[in-house]
Amino acid sequence: MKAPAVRDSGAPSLRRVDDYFVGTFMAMASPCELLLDTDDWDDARAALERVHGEAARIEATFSRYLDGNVVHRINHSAGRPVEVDAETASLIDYAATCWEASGGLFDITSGALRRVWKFDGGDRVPSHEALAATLRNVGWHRVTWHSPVLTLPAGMEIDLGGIGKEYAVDRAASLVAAGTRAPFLVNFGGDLFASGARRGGATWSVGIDDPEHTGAAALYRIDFDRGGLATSGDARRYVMWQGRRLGHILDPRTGWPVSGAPRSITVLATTCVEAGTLSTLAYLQGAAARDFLDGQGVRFWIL
Amino acid sequence: MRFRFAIPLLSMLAVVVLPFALPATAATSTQAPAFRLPDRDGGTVALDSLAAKVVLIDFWASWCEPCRKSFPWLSSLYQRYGSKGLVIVAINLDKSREPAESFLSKYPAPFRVAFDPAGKTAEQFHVRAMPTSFVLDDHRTILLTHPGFDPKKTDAIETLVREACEK
Amino acid sequence: MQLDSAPRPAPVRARLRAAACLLLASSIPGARAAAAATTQFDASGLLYGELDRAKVVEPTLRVMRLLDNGQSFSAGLVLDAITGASPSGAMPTGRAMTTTSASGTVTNHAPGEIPTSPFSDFRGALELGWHQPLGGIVATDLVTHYSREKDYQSIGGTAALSLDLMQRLTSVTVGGGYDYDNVFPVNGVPVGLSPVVAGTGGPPDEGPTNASAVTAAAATGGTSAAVKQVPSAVVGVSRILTRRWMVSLNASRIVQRGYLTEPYKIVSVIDPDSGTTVGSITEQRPTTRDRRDLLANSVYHFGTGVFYSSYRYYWDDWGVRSHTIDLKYRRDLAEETFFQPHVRLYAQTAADFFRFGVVQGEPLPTYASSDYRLGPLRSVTLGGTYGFHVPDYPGELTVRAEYILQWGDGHPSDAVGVQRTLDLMPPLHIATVMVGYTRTF
Amino acid sequence: MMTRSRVLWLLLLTLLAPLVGGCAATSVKPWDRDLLAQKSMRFVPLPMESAIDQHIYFSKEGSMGGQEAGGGGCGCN
Repeated sequence: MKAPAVRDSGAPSLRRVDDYFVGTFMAMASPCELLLDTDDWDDARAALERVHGEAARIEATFSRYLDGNVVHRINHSAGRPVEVDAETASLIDYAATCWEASGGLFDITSGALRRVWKFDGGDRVPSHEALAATLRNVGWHRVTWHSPVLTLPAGMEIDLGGIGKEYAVDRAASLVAAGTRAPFLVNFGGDLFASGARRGGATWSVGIDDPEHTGAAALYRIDFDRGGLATSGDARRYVMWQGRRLGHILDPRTGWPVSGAPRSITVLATTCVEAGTLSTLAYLQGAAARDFLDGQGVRFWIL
Repeated sequence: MRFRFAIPLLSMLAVVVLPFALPATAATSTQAPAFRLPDRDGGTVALDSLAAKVVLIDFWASWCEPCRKSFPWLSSLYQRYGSKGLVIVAINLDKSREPAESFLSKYPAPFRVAFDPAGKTAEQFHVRAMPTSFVLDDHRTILLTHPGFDPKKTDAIETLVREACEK
Repeated sequence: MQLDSAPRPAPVRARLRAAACLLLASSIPGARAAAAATTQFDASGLLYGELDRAKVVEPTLRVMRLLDNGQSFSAGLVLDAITGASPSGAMPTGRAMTTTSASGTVTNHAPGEIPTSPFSDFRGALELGWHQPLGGIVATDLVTHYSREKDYQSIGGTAALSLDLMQRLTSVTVGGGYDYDNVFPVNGVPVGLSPVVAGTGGPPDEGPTNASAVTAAAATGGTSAAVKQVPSAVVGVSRILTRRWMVSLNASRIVQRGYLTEPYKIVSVIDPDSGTTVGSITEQRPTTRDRRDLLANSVYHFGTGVFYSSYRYYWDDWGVRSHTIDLKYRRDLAEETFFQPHVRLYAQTAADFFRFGVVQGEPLPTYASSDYRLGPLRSVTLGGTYGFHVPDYPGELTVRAEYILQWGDGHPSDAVGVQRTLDLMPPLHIATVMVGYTRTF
Repeated sequence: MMTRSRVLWLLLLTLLAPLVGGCAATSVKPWDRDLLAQKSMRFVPLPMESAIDQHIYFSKEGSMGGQEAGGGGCGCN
């Protein structure tokens, strides 16, 4: 699992498609786009600048691949308390609530397990001893959190990747909404937020691509006008073990990828952050994912 | 030319003003009426099943202008005391669900939201202005009634909530 | 209390949505800061045209700043550019004729046409307003205005106190106003009922003047300006009757004192036998006018639209009585657009001293005016407003088009000679188009 | 003249009393004011239009008065 290539800092590009604008750029190692249903070029240019700026800011602030940001400071605090800013504190508060609500399944300290797993499609799995040693550095219950001061025991690390991208989508969406009345859709690598029905009243239509990457057209289309959409699954990062395909989402209590989990889960909720957490929690239920989502009163699609 | 016009005018005014100028009597501290109302997720919110040291009930509606100012404050109050025993129930009095949901998408509500389109609960609580919030202690007695939303009064409410949470 | 089945444990989603909301609300500065103060900007433009008479272009700008403690300040600017012809008061006669207006302008007219004299004027008016709520139920409104045109200046103000009662179901408003106006006619203040002789001069921009017009100022007795003072009072009660219906009753009284005559209007002198005009004299009106009106207003919400209806009864001590019925129905269409048709019916009786002319040789009355606006006037207005909003552009736009027809009883019983065959108050067709733009930010 | 306006004022008073006092004091609850809160539910919903109308009719007819006290301020009538 190598760090992403040199971050592509190319300027975002804006083009006209039918009767709306599409702005695209690279961020958070994913293709990002903004669809804005307006005829006003300046409006679209301004909105794209805001979305690109916010995506870059959040990536720089919370990506654990970059040195010098707050996550880096936390992960190299060697047990000393670290005071964090308000935005990081609210993200950690959110993660703590998710940990409690999921009975420990959703855990931002499970990042340490990445040291022993390589999800490159190969068949290597960690030895029992290596896994046991790593698990001693995993578990939110080991962390002391009295906002805004976080104390991480030495050897542990946090990864806000599970929330960061969806959070960036919602943040970018609110900045666009503040600047224009036009309906829009923000899409960061499959995590989306749509602000409302298009001008003619039509809904946004999103294709869920085939996790097998056979290049077939989108497996199915989701039509929705307002809300956050997020997908969890082993679409791109997985290992093949004893003929079974294991996704990159790990159960922090066992250290193993979740067993019996469906290929991919997509959830529609009020915000992208909520949709992302629900789809991750559903994935962590493994085979019980469908029952879990049935009880949440949200639209979802399971492959 | 004297204003002969003025005499009938003043008498008309008297007819209107006098009988109604007496201020309503302040409500004595009473027990809050129980309620069970539908919430946003198909479940229900019942006053007596709320495990909380202090409950803040806020009656609001999507068309009420001051409610737009009170929601951000209610969110920040909940953010500070939600984990210390404060439960906020925002009872919506819109006639239908749609305007309320579009309000909630613009003004986020991290606290509980319940719906009372017929206004039965508002009637039982003798709500006189929109919005009106009530602070209840753990025995559900009304400690404070705050008709309308006056930013100057929020500190008094916050201290009351903090004391109730620390009890 | 019978315990019903334990309610289903709140699904994880409810807690997640709340937590996600908290995360997004707390970190987005925009969502947290409630809008402290709002500013509303209003602009409108009026195009007003009378069939072959006056044309008016009136742009208006208004800015209102609302502070969060309920106080608001407003400033408004109205500009009027008026050109065209205004009826001088002279009577039509059977043959082509020339008339000289009190300001000395001579114009020629086809037979039977209402004689008018050309004029142009430019007026600017500035208005400042201040609204101050005192506690929950009382509020005060102060408005001052200054307006100036070529021959008229007005400065004044109004103050009103409003009181909300019975949980704001009833509100009472009491107000008063005072205006101090200066009138400085182009050629000085004409002496009332004095003969108007064709003049040579005439105000520079008064339009083409024919040869041999004698300035009428000579007959003015030398006063160049006059004063008009207007105290006024209003009291109103409004009441919310049901969830859909509110009504109000307002009574106002306006007392005008000072120079109330129209300096440029004249009264024709009629030959007792032929009925043709043989000359003209300046008009003369009383120096006080005590004007009162009662206005009943109702607003009813039908769910898909709102019905506005009002009736006004006006009366004054000049003998003018009028009824006004105004009906509007605002039909809400798709998203933030509406159409509002409008009908207005108006009828007034003539002032006691209104007359179509004075017969030569008869003793002059103390007051006389042929200004058709003091005559037996009827008018109907038909119009509609369309309100809409341009996508991607903030603010609301309204476009209104209206047609006003004015007519009157132009066949008085005491008409003389040829006048009996003419309609002394022929109909007047007026069209107005108004565009309005409102934006709050 | 005097008796006539006196009669008018008596009529006004009798008309007003039931309007204000008679109806049930709290027939419209605070939460029933959703329609009343709309911008269109005002006696003067489009102030710019009515200001212009007042000016037009003040200068084209013999009457005046209505919504606001005072007015006038132009040599047009």
